[in-house]
Parts: sequence; structure tokens; C-alpha cells
Amino acid sequence: MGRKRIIDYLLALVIVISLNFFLPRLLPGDPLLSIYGEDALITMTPEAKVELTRRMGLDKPLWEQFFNYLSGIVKGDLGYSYYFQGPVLDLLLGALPWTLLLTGLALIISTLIGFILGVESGWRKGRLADQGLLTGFMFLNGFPDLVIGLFLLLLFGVVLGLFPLGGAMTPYSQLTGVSLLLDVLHHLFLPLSALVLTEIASCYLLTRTTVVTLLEEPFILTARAKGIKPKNIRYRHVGRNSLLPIVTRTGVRLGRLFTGALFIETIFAYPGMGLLIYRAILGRDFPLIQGVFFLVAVVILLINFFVELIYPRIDPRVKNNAY
Amino acid sequence: MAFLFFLIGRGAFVRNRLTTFLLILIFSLFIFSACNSNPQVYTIADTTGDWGFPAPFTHYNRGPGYVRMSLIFDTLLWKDETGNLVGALAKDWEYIEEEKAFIFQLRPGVKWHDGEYFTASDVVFTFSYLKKHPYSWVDTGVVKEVVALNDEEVKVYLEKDYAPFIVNVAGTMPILPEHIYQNIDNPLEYTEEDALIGTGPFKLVDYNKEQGTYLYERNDNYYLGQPKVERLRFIKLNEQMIPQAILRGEVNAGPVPPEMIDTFKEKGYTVLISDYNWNAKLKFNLRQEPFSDLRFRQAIAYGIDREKLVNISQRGHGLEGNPGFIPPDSPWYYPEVEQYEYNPEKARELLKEMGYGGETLKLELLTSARFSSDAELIKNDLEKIGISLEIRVLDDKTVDARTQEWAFQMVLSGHGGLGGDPQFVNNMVLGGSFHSARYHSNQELKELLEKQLTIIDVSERKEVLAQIQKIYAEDLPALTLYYPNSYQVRDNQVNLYYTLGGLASGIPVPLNKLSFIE
Amino acid sequence: MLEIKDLTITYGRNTVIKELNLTVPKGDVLAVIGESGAGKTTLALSLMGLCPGNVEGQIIYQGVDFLSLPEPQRRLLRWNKVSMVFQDLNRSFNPVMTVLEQIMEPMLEHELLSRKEAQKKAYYLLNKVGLAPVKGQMYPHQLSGGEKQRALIAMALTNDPEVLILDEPTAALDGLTKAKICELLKEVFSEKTVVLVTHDLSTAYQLANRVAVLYQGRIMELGLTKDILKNPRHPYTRGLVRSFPTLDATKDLQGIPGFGIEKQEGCVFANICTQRIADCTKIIPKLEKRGEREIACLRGGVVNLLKVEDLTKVYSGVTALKGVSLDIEEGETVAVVGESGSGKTTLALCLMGLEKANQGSIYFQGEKIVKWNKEFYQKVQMIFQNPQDCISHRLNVLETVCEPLVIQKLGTPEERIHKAKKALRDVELPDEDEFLNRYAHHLSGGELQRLAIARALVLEPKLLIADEPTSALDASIQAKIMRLIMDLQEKRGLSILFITHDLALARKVSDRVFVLKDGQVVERGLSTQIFSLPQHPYTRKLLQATANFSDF
Amino acid sequence: MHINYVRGFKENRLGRLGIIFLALILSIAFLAPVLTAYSPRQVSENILQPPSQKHWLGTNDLGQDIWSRVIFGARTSFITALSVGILTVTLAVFIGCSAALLRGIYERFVLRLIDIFLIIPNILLLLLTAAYLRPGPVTMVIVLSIFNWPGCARIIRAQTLTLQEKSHIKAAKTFGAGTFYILVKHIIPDLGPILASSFIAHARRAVFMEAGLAFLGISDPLLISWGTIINRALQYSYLNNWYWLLPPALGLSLTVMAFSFLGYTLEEILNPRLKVGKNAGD
Repeated sequence: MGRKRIIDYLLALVIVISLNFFLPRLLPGDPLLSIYGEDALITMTPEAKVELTRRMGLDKPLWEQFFNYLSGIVKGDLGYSYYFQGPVLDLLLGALPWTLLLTGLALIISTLIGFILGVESGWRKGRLADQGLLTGFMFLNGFPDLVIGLFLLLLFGVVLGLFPLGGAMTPYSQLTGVSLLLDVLHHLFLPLSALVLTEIASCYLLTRTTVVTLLEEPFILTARAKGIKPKNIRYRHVGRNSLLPIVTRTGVRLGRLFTGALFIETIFAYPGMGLLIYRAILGRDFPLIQGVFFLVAVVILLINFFVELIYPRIDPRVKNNAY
Repeated sequence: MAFLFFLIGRGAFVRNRLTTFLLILIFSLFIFSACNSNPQVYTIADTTGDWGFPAPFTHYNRGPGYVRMSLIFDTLLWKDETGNLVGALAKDWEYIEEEKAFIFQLRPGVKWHDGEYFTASDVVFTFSYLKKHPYSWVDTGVVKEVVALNDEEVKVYLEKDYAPFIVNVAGTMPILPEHIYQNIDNPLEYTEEDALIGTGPFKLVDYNKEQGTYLYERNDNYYLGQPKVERLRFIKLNEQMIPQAILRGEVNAGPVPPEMIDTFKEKGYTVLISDYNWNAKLKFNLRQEPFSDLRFRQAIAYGIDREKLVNISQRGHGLEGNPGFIPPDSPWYYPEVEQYEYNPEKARELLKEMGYGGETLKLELLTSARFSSDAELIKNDLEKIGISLEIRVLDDKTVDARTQEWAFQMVLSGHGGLGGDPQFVNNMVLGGSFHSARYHSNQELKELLEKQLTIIDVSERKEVLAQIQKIYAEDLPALTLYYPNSYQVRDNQVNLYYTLGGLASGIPVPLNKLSFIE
Repeated sequence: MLEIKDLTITYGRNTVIKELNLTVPKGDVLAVIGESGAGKTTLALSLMGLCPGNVEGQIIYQGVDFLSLPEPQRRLLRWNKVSMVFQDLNRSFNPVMTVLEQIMEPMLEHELLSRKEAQKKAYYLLNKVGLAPVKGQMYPHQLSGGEKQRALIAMALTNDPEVLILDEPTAALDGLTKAKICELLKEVFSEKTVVLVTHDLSTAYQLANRVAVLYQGRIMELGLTKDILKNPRHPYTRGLVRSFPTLDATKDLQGIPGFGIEKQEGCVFANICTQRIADCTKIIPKLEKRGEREIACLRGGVVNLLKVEDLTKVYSGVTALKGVSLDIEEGETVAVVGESGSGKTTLALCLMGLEKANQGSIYFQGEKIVKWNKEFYQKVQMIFQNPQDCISHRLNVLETVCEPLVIQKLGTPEERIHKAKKALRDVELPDEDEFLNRYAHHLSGGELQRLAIARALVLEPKLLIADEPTSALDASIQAKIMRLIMDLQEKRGLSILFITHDLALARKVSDRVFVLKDGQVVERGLSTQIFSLPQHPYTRKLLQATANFSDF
Repeated sequence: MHINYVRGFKENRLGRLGIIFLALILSIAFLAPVLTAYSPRQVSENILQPPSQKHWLGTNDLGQDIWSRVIFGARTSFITALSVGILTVTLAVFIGCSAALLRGIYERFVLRLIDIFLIIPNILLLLLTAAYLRPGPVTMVIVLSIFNWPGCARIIRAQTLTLQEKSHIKAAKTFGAGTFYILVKHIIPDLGPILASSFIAHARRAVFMEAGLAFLGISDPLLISWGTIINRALQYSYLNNWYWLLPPALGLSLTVMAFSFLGYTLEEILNPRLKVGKNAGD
């Protein structure tokens, strides 16, 4: 891929890193206050204040802090969180697996099912099944994830009691191996379905529109003439051709992979990154904010980089700059 | 959900084996729900979950963080249910007026969790250690010198008579094991196992930061007796789900919204009502016209129907604010102060007196989302007396920051700590934090406040505080709108209670370690 | 091998194929030709059972009616029994699959071969159609037009189907590639039964042994390629052949006027056919055998208009015409060439009854002409060589043109003026009053000749005899007049007997030529033959004498 | 090529449904003052009442009539959704197409700008703008649009690139058409379906973001909109207040369905090839 493109990406990464540093500092409110401020019982003795400012490096001029921050990134040390009083890296690694499990899985499942339903529905354009599915999805599309999440929790968690009321796993239940996996899945099911139900509509719609326009293409007629089974035509010919827009959309949606599930995480008390980011920003915990955004930036740039690589694989006509 | 059934039903056309297998696997979970039954575990639910590694220096600077630490580390004295101080690590104590020193008789035969003996040197070490590493919850500034008379006696000399010492230091400072903390030089970042060696009723088994869960195990040879519960578990749940969890028996105790308390009472649960430890307060920018004028503040006080505020925004679960600031259920409360009953005419008169009779006055009220309904009610009330209020909602930290820099006209926010030693009045009038009114223009009030700290004798101190409240009510540096109630529900395995005046220096958390001891 | 029994295909309201019957015996290569919109592709698609419209009738492959089969059975037949080469080169391949994959797909799908064998066969086929193996690995958009066509053909052959259907295989290709592809197809068709759908008559001519002409969903003419294309009998086929530019074609291109109207009974071509009769719009003509070919026309194809048998004319001892026989068909232009004094004009005069022939007979629309009466002159008109003196000086423009109507007592005065004006407009002359009142001497030679033509056409004759109409005019006006006459032929379906000494002009306008020397027809035939391979020495002499700019 | 919109909509079942829903919502929003006896801001003592004769949908935590708040909320939410949708799509089209048409450095800059916007989580940017800008519906619309256009711009750019290859645009160039002419006359109409679907997506996200802003605690409390009602109702969900939570969500869902059906029908009209069973011709 073009050398120009790699320079672009590095440039973008540098800009993002510096934005990560300066944007949070623009937020009114100073970190010391947020750590000590809340509880009136704590009197911030002057010495404690001095000691803390020194430890957090807030006493140094801004550009020096920026320099330390940059060198920190290079050395892979993302600094120390004021509020959580722990290295940022551990905090991230703690929350990352749960987020990837929840939002990652949700994205995969919703794209997969959305894609399959989109192809099936597009293939039966105008028939009852198509219009039914479309109406259903449109109706579903109208509910924000807050409402769907709560609705599922109330119905299946509270009323039917089939599912736990929150958390990622039954704490301290000494489960191991398969039973632990089942327990985690048992806790994962409701938040995952909530996220899938909110994400699925848009993927379904995009696929359906692409499929419908593709059906007019002559090579579909060739395929039918070749006596290919309808199912194979739907997926090998129509499906593969409609992959390009889907991959673009998923690429865009990955941007919200980390912060997208904030509301679902709050309702299900699920230990994901969304909540971590939310508390970091509200608590003006600069190192944590910087760490999180750096991780998000790197992951997304990598994914974009990767998506661009597979574009020619998906659609050979695409020259390597169109995506 | 209909779609997942739809999908399974249509399994035929989803011949993609992967998706079908995944869905069937999940559905097999319906029958198997992991209920756990192991020996006597007491579970407490919390909405935030993670309050930090429960060692003294590493727990988060919030009440619940301190309380989780207090289960492991003991203090010299500790409050019982009625709020009176009882002996913990110190068996007995006395104050020698002339020497301005306290003598503590330590309890013999107490062991640290690792088997080492607890001695006076640990107490002396803790005081010196805190001088080097300031611990935000305890201000040892007033301590001149600490001497171990012998293994069981410690004498603490104070700089000056300081009434809050007994509660805010002796009753709040966790005693650290010398043999461990002497070689820890960065306590704020030290989260090893041995940082948790304490003398308290419980030992920490596990702390999971992401899940926001804690697991404690009882310390069998606890000097006040073996705790009733073998294991104590804290889990994180969404606020709306805690009531359901309690009803399903998954959780033994937890905070519940006001509307649910009747259903729990019927089902035989105990509902704990917190005392008025927290208050919603309206602060004025005293450096700006017209707020610097006393009459304007009084007009505002008369113009706001605080009773309606409690009935509507708190749905009746709370108490009308006392203009004298100290909550009615506090021992230091003095009732005979100006109550500012809702009286729009008087408010309009005062305003006219100040020359604001004519056109409506436009003011900005800064607040955070939590108080948006109160703001709306206040806006309605003030409109009746010719003040049009523009409400500006921002996130808490921005509100605090603007308050700190006086970038506001009126701000509606709230804080706790009203249960503990009346020292909080000083902080909230003269203190520098954004919670405080920062009101220095009344010399008499300032002197009284300085004086009250030095009076050890309770009745005399009460005298002074009564005068303080009288002046506070007249000057109204800030107007307390209401004290909200918060409710906790517990089953009857362990009778948790709200310690009167809050735990240690006034933390309104219903988790007093003594409640686990017969 | 393939039988189509009264196949009718309709889309929404309009029927694209109407009661079509066709049989294609084994090993036969049938070309289906016709203009676009005739329903060719729909027919091709229906043969594959892929036609979106609703289809009635039967398509029988070796006794099995394809249309009655349910879709799954049809699918099994497709590509095994019958396969198709599609028209749209660029979009008939799946853009995201390699060519090789798409060629192997039908073999794997019908589980004929294992993946390895399928790949081997695919490479063999690529080689057979002249594509290098590396081309297989490429994606469709990386191939040129010709290569895509070859790949499509290779793909059609994978399951060795008995019947091959090709939809416009050579349409989008340049000459050279087309020739190569035809080469290839010829070889491929050797042991196959083929239905070739095309509008390119030259491809049909090269590849097909039989041809079916399709118009508005009906077959107009069916027969051996040589006969149909060389000597089209059905007016539509003739129009089609005329409008097809080939190297050897001499006559200027002529389109087919008007357009087919959807719903109308009777022959679909009726509204355009120049030789239609009343029943044409009522009865639907069936395909009837006429010689080796079949024609669907109530009048059995192109009808003879005028026949002259053994005409002899002697002027005071000099025999102007000696046993001349001649024939003109409907809508045809026949040129009579020869030096001056060869009896050309005498022939015209005899035909118009202005001279009495000593011997011989003249048949018009099948009846022998005995008396030259009004009916005759309504159908046959003449324009003379010298415009100046064939228009009387006393009549103004309007009267001149109305004269024939007055003589024939046709219509009311207003109608006559109206018809006159229309005739003038047809010959591109102004129809305002100022012009109508002008007299002959005010007009130029060109205008006069056009006036003469208008006068001749006002009666809407069937045959126009033009005796050296433009020799008196200079070249540029001559070109305009000739252009005008040809347009009139195209618009009105006029037959023209064109008498001239100018062979170059004759070559440009005539379908057939009669060479006259001293009152005898020395050579006759299609103008393409006469002007490229003249047999008679006199004709050759005449040709050399004709104006040409070549310097050898 | 006159497209008969009216006939197109009448013929298509979903089109008709879309129009009916839209008309329903608009009429409710428009006639709001008439349809209710209470003003949406009127506070009263009887709080958290279930639906009753007096209050069709009961009362909220401030004793305000939920029914009137929902129908007045329709106004704000509808206008916000509409304006955010339009503003976002216009921004996206303008930037996306120009990137595709101008190529070169400008394009690379735009692409990287999009990446950066997609990376910085909205929460931070929303808090920043809320802290510095004066709250109010207009700022809300601008803020929501600014953070939504990147994703859409990227898809539009990709689509414009493929459209450019089409010969009818090359033909237009041969007539001397400038970039702007091509953009307006050819590219934007061809992008019709994509614009319609992204308009719907962003209109929907706008109202969701309203709820999100309320959840983050940075929305103007006096603003009555479906988003804020939903957020407030969620805080009292332990009272299973379906009567308070569902109506705004249903309203929203109805609006989204209406927009989508219109989009679906528009798609079919603008792209005749999509018609079911079109005649094959030739």
C-alpha cells in the first residue's frame, strides 16, 4: 500500500495523541478537586495538596507534562490514574476483555445476522416476508439501546427470573472451566442481545438495499442460467458483491466499539470500557483518559489499516484508494 | 427477543452451522442458573461497586472506600449504634485538661492478622507515619507529640484544646502495623498482600476492580468476639435492580429507592432510614451585587417554598432545610432561628426595598443534572416574585470548578458530612473548598466559629453553636433547601444500622463493623 | 432437437412474443435476426426458462417440455442440456470472482467433476477458445472485450450441452475480433444445435445455415440463409437487408419507416407495409411454405407490381424496342440504363400508353393493361426529363399541382388544395399563397422538377416512372432531387422505374438494373452484381465510360 | 424523465404507511395545545400517578402530565431529528463529494479528519461543547450534527468515487460542466438512496443522543423532548412505569418507521430499476 498512506496514518496518530492530551485539559475542573472535592469530610491539608500535585506532575509546565506523556507512550507506560490509584495499563487490560466480549461479539453477531437477513429479505423483495422483516426492523430501530436494555432486563431478568440482574459473572462462586464459561455466558446473554438488537437494524437495511440493486445485474442472470442453486446464488454471487459497503460500515461502527455500549454497561452493571471512560472523563482523570483514548486510537487505526488491506480482496475492482 | 425466536424457528434457512450452534448453546442456559450456596455468606449490593484496594492509603477518597478499609483496620475508638465512642484498640481513655493530652489504655493480647502482637509502638509509629505520608481522612496537624508510656499506654499531647480530636483522629485513624508499614515508602501505590494486615474483624480474600466486588473472611480471633458472618461479599448492581435482587435473596442488604420501602416492610425486611447527614444547598456569589446584600438573600429564602420542594422533588422523603444549617437530628441543633416560612409577599417587599420592584430580574442558576427537577421548581417559585431564572445544567466537575472560581450567580449543589463533629460548620463557612460559602464579612460569626473548636465541654460548645446558627440564619451565607432521606433495606441475618452522626468522622454508610459482633 | 410450439410471452400489458412456432433440428444453426425490440433476447431467455414475463406455450428439448417443469427440474437441465452466451460482456461475469472460478462453477454445482478435474477441463476450454491460462486467474474487469467473449463461450461449453444459445455474440466487438470470434464459433458449432440471436446479418450469414426473421414477436420469414439474405421476399426482410451496411451494397442506406404499433390485429407489419391490402389488418398471416422458405404474408411476400413481356415498338421502319421484357416489384427501384437512342424513353412512353406498342403485353398488379384509363393513371405517374416544358406556363403552382386531381375529379376544392399543399411540402417547396400564385417561368429548374414530382405524387401513385429526371439539372440540385425521390420511396413505399444514361447515378439508387442496347435488354440483375461483375461487354464498356475519380 | 412522486407514493404500500405515520405525528405535535388540558411544565403535588381519567398517561416525578409532555416533546424531537438529519447529510455530502471530486491532498486531509473524528469518543467532545457553549436547541442541533457527519461522509465519498466512473458523468464533463454542476445535477441525485438512508439513521441517532446527553447530565432540563423523558423515566424504572417509558419510545419508533418507509419508497421511485417485475424489453 502506498507509502503516502502510511505517512497519513502516522500523522493522524500523532494528531490524535496530542488531542488526547490537550482536549481533556480543556475541560473545566481540575483533577485535584475531583479527587478530593466530593466529600466534605476530607480537608485537603496544604501539604497533602503539594505532595499530590508533585506526584501527579501537575506542578510542571504544560509542555513538560506533554513531553513526559509522549515519552511515556513510547516506553509503553501509560501513566498512573489519579482516581483509581493504579497503573492505567492494568485498568485498561482489566476492562478490555469484557468490552471486546460484549461489544465485539455484538458487532459480529449483529453484522452476521443483519447480513443474512438482509440478503434473504432483498432476495424476496416486495414479498410479505420482506415487508414484514422491514417493518419489524424499522419498529425495533426506533428504540434506543437504553430502552431495549432495560426492557430485556425487566422482562427476562426480573419478571421471568431467567437471567441474572447484572454483572459479568456470579462473583466468588468458585466456578471453573465450563461452568465458569456458562456462567459468564449466562450473564452476557441479556446485554449482548440488547446490543445486537440495537445494532442489527442498520446492517440489515444496508445489506437489503445493496442486494436489491444487485439483483438487477446481468451476472445474476448468468448464475441462474448456470443452474446454480438459489441459495448459492444468494450468497456466492449477491452476498459477496454486497460485502464492500458492509465492510465500510463495520469499519465506521468499530469507532464506537469502546464507547458505544456505555448505556448498556450502566444498566447491566457490566464492567466494560464504556463505564471506565465515562468515570474517567467525569472525574477529570487525565492519565486514564489519555490511556483509554490512545488504546482506542491505535485499535481503530489498525482496524482501518486492516480493512483497507482486505478491500481489494473483497472487490478486486477497487483501486487501493477508494473505500 | 422475538427476533431470536424467529431466527431459531427459521433455523432451516440459517444453515450456517456456527450461528445455530451459538444460539442453542445460549438457550441451554435457561434451565441452568448459577445459584450459589455456600456457607453463610452475607452479600451487600452497591451501585458503584469499586471503591479501591481496601488498604488505608489506596482506597478511593470517598466514604464507602474508608468503610471497606475500616472492616480490616481498627481505630483506637469507634462509635456504637447510638454514635457514642466506645473503646476499640484502646480499652479506655482520658483527657488531662492542663497537659492538653489524651492517655489511651490499649487493649491487651490483640494480634495482627499475621499473628504479630499489637503494641503501643504501633500507635506511636502510625502517628509519625501519618506525619510523613498525609492520610486525607485524618488531620494530625494538631498533634504535638505521641509517647508510649508502656506496652499498654499511649499519651498524645495536643498543640491546643481541640474538641474534634477524639472523633476525627482517635475515632478515624486506622492503626497501621509497624513491622510492615515501616518499610513501605510509597503507601499510595502499594497494593501488595501485606498492606492489608490489620487488626479488624475481617480479612480480605479477594478484590476485583473491574467487577467492583469484594470478598471478606472473618478474623476468628477478633478481640471483641468472633463475627457472626463467615464471609462478607460486596457486589455491584444497577440501582433499579437492587430491590429485585434483595427480594430474590441474592443480596442481603442494599440501597433502595424510597417508593419501594413499603413493599419491603410488608415482606418483613428491615428498612433503615439514614439520618439527615446530606443537604442540598443553594449558594450565592457573595462577591457580586445583589447577592452580597443580606436582604436579597433573605428575599430569595422567603421566595422558595422549601416544603413543596421536599414533597415534590424528593417525593416527601426528606426534611425541610434548617436555615441555621445544622440538621435537626444533630445533637448540636438549635431550633430558635429564623425559619423563613414561604412568604412571597415579604420577598417582594424586600426586593422593592432594594429597588428591584419594577422589571423582572434575570439571574442564572448553575446546577448539575441531579438537581434539575429542584431547579425547575425553584424557577417556578422565583417567577412569582419577579425573578426570571435561567437554568444552566453542566456535569458535576464543571459546576464545582465554576463555583471554585466564583464563575456563577447562584449554584445549587449538595454535600454530606453534617453528622460528624460540628467542625464541618467551620469548613462550610470559612473553608476554601467549593462546597463552602466562603463568607468572611461577619466578624462575630468568625470568632464564634474559631471558639467552638476549642471547647471540649459539650454543653458549653452547644451554647456557642446555638449563637452561630442564629447568626448563620440571619446572614444566610448559603441556604440549605432540604435534607434528603436515603434508605437501605436488609434481611434479618445481621442487624446493620445507621450509626448516629455517621461512622468515624461522619460517613453516612450503614455498615458499622460492630454490627457483625454480638 | 428443439421445438417451440405457439410460444407467447407477455410483460404486464404488452405481449413481446406472439404464438411463435419454430423447430431446430439437431446440428442445425438457426439465426434469429431482427431489430432491437423485436423480442430476440426475450426469446433467448425463454429458451433457458429464465424469462421474467409470463410464458405460455411449449419449449421442447428432445421431447421434454422445459416450461412445464418445476424450477428445480429446470435448474438441472440448465447448462447440462442447454447453455447460453449472454449479450452484456462487461456485466455478465461476477466482478469479485476469478474467471476460472466462474467457469468451474457449473461443473462443480452439478457435481459432474471433482475440483481438480473441473480445473483441468476449465484450462482445456480456455485454451480451446484461445485464451492463455494466466487469463483464468484474472478478474473479469482485467480482460478485453474479445477475451471476455471467449471466456463466456468457454463457460457455455463446460457441461457439454447439446443446445447452445448465443445472444448477440459479436455485437460489441470490432471487425477483426468479430472475425476471430466467428472463426471460433464456427468450430464450436460443429457438433452442436445452435440458436444464434443477432441483429448483425453478416454474422448470421457467416455462421447460420438457417435464418428466422423476427419482427414484433412474430416470425416474418424463415429459410436458408443464402436465399433470405441474398433475395429477401418479405417486405420487412427486404427493408432489413437494405438497411444493413455491407461493403458490396451499392444502394444508399434506407431505414424502415415508422414503427410497429403494439395492439393491432392482422399482420404486425401491416401499418408500415407498402403493399398492404385490406385483409392485412384483419387476418394474421401464417408461416406458409413458398419454395424452400416460409413466409408469413397474405400476399406471399414481395408482390410483383409491373411485368412487361416481349415488348416491341417500331417507328417508321426503325425498331426502337425489340422483345423487351422487364418486371418491377413493390417498393423496388429498377434502373434502365443505356446510351441515348437505346430505346429507354420509348419504353417509358409505351408503359404510360403515350406510344402504342406493336407487340408484347404489359401487366400491372397482375392484370393485363388493355386500356390506359383513369384507374391506371392514378397508380402510375411519370416525370419527364425536361421540367421546363412539362409544366404549362398558364397555370400557377397551385393549379399545376391540382390539375391531376381536377382531371380525376377527386375530393372537394378545399381537399384538393389541402392535398396539393401536402404534396408541395413533401417535395420541400413552400406552401404559402405568395408561392402558390407564381408561374412556371418564375421558378428555377430544380424547383420546377420538384413541382413536377409534386404533381405526379398528388395522386399517390404506386409506380413512378422517371425518365432522366435530373440530367437537365446541375449536380448539386440533382443530388437533392435524387435524395428526395429516395426518401419518398422510403416514406411512401413507391416503386420507381428509373431511366438514365448515368450509371454512377443508377448504381446509387437502384436495386436491380436492366442494360438496354439498341432496344434489347442485353443484361439484367441485381445492381450489386451488375456494377461489380458486369458480364456483357457492352455493360463493361458503359461502366468504364462512367464518371469516376479513381485514376487507374 | 419526469418522476411522478405522488403516484409512486400512492402505489407503494409502505409509502402510504409512511405518509400516514408522519401525518399522525405531525398533527399530534402541531395540535399539542389542543389535545391536552395541562401545560407540560405545570407542576403539581400528585406525583408518579399511574394512568387515570384525568391524566391519560399518569404523571411524572414532578407531577407533570406525561401525555402533554410526550406530545409537546414530539415537537422538539421531530424538529431536532429533522434538522440534525438534514445538517449532517448536507455536511457529509459536501465534504464527502468534494473529497471524491477534488482528490489530491484535500482528499487525504478529509480522510484523516474523518478518522480523527471517529476516534475521539463523543462523550468528551459533547462535554467540552456543553461546558463552553450556551445550551439551547440550536446548539444541540449543531453539536449533534458536528459529531455525526464523518461516518456518513466516508460512505458517500466511496460511493461518489464509483459514480464518477459512470459514463453519463464523463459525458457531462465533455459538455464543459464544472465540478459543482456535476455534483448538484448528477452525483447528488444518484446518491439519493444513500442520502435517504443516512438521513434516517442520523435523525434517529439525534433523538437517541438527546437521551444520551440527558443521561450524561448536560442537557437543558427545561427542554421537553422524547430523549429527556425517556432518560427521566429510566431513573424510576423500579416502579415498572411502562406508561411513562414506552410512549416516547413508541413515538420515536413511529417517527423512525415513518422516515424509513419514506426512504424506502423514495429509493424505489428514484431508482426505477428496483420496481418489482419490470418489463425486460428487447
